[in-house]
Amino acid sequence: MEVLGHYNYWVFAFLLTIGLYAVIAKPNLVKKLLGLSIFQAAVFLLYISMAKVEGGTAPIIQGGAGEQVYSNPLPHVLILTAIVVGISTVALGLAIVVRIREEYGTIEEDEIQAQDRDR
Amino acid sequence: MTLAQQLPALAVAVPLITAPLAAAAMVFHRRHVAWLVAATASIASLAIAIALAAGVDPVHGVSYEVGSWPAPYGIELRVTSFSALLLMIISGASALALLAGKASLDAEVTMQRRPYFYAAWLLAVGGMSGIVVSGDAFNIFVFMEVSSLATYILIAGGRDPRALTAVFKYLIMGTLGATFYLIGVGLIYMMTGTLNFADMEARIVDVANLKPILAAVGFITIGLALKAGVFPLHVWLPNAYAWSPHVVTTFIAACSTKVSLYVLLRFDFLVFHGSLAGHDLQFSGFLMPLAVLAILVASGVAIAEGHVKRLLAYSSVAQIGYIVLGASLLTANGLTAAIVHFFNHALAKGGMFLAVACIALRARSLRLDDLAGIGRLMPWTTAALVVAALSLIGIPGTAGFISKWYLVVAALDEGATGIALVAVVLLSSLMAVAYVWRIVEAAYFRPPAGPDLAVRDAPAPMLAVLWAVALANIWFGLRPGLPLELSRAAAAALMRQIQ
Amino acid sequence: MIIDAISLLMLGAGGFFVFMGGVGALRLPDLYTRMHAASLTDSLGTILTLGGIMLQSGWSLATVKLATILFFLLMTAPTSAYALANAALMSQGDDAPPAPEG
Amino acid sequence: MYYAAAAAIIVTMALALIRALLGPTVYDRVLAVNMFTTKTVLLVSLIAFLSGRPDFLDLALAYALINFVGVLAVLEFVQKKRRPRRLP
Amino acid sequence: MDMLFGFVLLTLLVVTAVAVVVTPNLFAAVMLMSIFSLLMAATFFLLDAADVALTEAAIGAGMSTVLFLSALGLIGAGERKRPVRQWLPLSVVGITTFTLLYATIDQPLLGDPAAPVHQHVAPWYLEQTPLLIDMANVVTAVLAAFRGYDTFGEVLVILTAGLGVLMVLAGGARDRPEPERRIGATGLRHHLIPRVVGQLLIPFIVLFGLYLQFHGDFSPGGGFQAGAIIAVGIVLHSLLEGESAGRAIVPPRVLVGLMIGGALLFGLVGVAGMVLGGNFFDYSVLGADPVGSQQLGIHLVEVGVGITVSGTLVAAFHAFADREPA
Repeated sequence: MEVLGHYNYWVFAFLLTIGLYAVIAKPNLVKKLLGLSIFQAAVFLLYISMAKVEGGTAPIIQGGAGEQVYSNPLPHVLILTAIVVGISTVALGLAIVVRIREEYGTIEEDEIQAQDRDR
Repeated sequence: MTLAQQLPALAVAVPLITAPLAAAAMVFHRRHVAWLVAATASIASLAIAIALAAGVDPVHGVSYEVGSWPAPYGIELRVTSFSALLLMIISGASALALLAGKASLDAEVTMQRRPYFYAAWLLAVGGMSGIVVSGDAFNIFVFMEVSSLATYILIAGGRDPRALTAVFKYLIMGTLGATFYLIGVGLIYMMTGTLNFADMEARIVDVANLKPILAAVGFITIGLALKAGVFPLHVWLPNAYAWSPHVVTTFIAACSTKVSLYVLLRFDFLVFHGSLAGHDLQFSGFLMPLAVLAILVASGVAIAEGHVKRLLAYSSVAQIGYIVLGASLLTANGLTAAIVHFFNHALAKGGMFLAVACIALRARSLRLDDLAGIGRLMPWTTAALVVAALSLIGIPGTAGFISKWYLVVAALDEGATGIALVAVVLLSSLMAVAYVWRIVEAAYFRPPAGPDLAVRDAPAPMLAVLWAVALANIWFGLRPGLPLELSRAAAAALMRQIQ
Repeated sequence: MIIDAISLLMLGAGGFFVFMGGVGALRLPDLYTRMHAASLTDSLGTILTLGGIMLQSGWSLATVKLATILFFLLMTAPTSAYALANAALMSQGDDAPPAPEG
Repeated sequence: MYYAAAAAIIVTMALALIRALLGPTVYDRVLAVNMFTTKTVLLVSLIAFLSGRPDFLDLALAYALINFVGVLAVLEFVQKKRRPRRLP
Repeated sequence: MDMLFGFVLLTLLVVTAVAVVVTPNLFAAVMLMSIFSLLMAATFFLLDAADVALTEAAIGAGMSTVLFLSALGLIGAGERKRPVRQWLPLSVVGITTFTLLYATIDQPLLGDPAAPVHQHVAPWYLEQTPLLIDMANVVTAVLAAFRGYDTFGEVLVILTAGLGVLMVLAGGARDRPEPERRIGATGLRHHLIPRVVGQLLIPFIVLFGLYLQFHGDFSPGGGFQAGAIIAVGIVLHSLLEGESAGRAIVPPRVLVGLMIGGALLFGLVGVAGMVLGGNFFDYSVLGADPVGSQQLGIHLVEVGVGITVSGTLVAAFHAFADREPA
């Protein structure tokens, strides 16, 4: 268990990497947005992992339970917030992609750039 | 609570609560009201900002507990001289751009879009104000998202399809930057258990040299540099500035990147610098070379650029370099130069973009070739453009001179490197003369393209605001007064960790 | 005691059917046979698993919620399966398996 | 036995994931997602029961609902792609 | 044992993420993304974050998939394969990963009760919430009261995104007159069984949303989750009966009104605190009893959140679904 105590953080690092790679390297705009979602989800994992307490339970206080341990509520609140930021960004991005597709007829970055140069 | 005590909250609340009202113009079929709401709210914000700037305690700033919860548990607002200065820049740019730009915006933003557009404008103002008054690291992230999303909408609000690709790139890079910032804040929170700046400052000392904190410094710096358009992370900036509606360019060029720079300076100086050993290296080994490169490379690109707005956008990248350069000297004079340049650059570049917006009303396109003889067709507009440009170059007697003067003075304290930096500043000023000259040359020394063009200046309201800004460039060059005082106080506050 | 035994048995059987469904969905040769395996075992596995938990939790709010979940799943799972099969069938007109996406 | 059932469910989730990766048709993937959600519902119910917090069953309920809408959205998407764009 | 499940789920998560990026078909990628969200939600659940798991399921797996699909309906699902410059992305990504792995060296282990995050600030929330606010769900208390100002910002983010989607998709090249636009969007009207079952379920979905909204102080739930679930219910109606029917029950103008109204409600509760002599977002001055006032404030604010979230998500869905493919 000691060895795997950082497993969540390793997964966070890899997910972040995968998402970042898609955002930077993929020319397809929708793929970029999917990568961005993965990228953001990785950060959610970072926060939620640090909130966990061994033997704890969700921070909803049960009456009279005595010495119950609860996980840290603050990162949960922050991530609730961040999830909403994520979908807002994605929704706006999708709307822009739809308009780009209408104007340019493609959603591949290099083809769009080629057209932009001609304008 | 008296009204004066409520001012920090009002600076955020006024634009944010009027924003939904501007959008409500759509629901009630009163689309033309939206501009009025936005302009009124911006002027109110400007009044609040000036009141705050006049009343702020230069040493400790003003603290405000949102929800009356004590500091590390609730969210604290903290207005310092630095934030007051930025509040003035934000609300001032917004108010002037809206007052001047109605004609230009009417031409570029369709009636159907206007309620959304002006709501987004106010959300951008409110979001940026929220960032600069906040004393909580996560709260800054939230308002960064409000202002970024609103800015994307503003940029995409016009008719130019190229704005769509520009804004998509900005959206991707902006979100990456914000998420990097969030990772950094998460790592700091993980090691200190707090999100409040003051608390963080106190607690980070114990864990200062653990690896998550070092990684956090990297992520926060890179993330904010990305959002601030610091070279070489500026690739989203030129197109986003160039293809957005012209008045929007005026507004965002004056304040949006500066807000991210503000957060960067605040984090670096207050949270990291006092506690991390070897943090100097980040400035001398990393940010200063980047700043020098930014100044030289971006000015060079600007000289070769054929489109006025892209030219000015690259000039902005160079000017961001000046700010970073001043900060990276790590002296009170250097910081004063950097901070006063926030204000002076906003005046000069805002004025120039506003003049460009006027020209765009009449000219066929904004390529330099199409601007031939515009100085004779729009004499008043072009003259104001030239005044603002002189300030950008840093001619004595203009606002731009003040910041360059402080920068040179600060650099001369540095010995041999300082001489080299002064040389860079002088060289880049010459380069600024070169790219400004290209505009002047096209405007005054080439014959107008068509014979049938009549002399038609911009509409009177635009011209009035434009000239007010141009004269402000001279006024603040002769009597730097309030901005300089605020900058000095802000620099002293930031330096307190170092001395 | 008997209830415990029954509940454990149901859970075990539920797990088994769920697993079989998974194997079926992976190994069977075409879409319709896979769908067949998945949707049938889905229903049975769900009934058994949730039923097993319900027996364990006795008469409580939890049981009511579990019953609601079961009800929802039993309503929606076959409907989704139907709609899916229908769409797949309509997409090519005859009974050949749908062509891989291009 | 609870853990055996939970393990079986997780293994099945992995199998469904493999099916989703392999395809080969759109419908195979939808089928896999559908299976996957059902398994998530079961898993969450089991864990909620095991950890003695029955109020978390709300979560399972939410998953069940959302899955259904997701599948219908997919169908609508497939239909929209097939439909003639405009009237002749 | 829970730990072990966690490891397996996380491993599946990585596999899914790789698959999302690698697969050339965008539709398949979106399907995989919905699996990714579900896995993420299950992981959050295992990590004791029930509220977050619910939100991720409702928003990530539910609405986000629906939005992606409706956008893909307009842009097509193919991704062209071509060689791209790889050295820059790979080096950026490599440095980032290295930094993050380097950072794990001094990080506290998962679940370590002695970690700094569990020593400062958080214990205060757990101790004081029952006294100051008297609410079982500490997440709701922190979200709506202690950090209510953040949540206000959040509602504005949603509002901004909603307005942005409406503005970006308003006008533009495809703005054709009404009757011509109506042709495509018939929904699933010809599928009898889904239609009947779906119509049967809609009231339950909305009811469940309301339960989450008003039961959020005792169990996982609150405005964000409730708003998303109710939005899912309304979207289901549009899917079944077609766009025009969907727009008939909640017209676009009403949706914009809801978006604005929710945000205004939230903001005005904050301003009420100022007017009544407290600070911005000070709920304690709303009534005579401070604890009761806090609860009143939280409920009002959560209702505002729910209204804005559901209005925005439905409006965004309509904005996409109502368009013709280019």
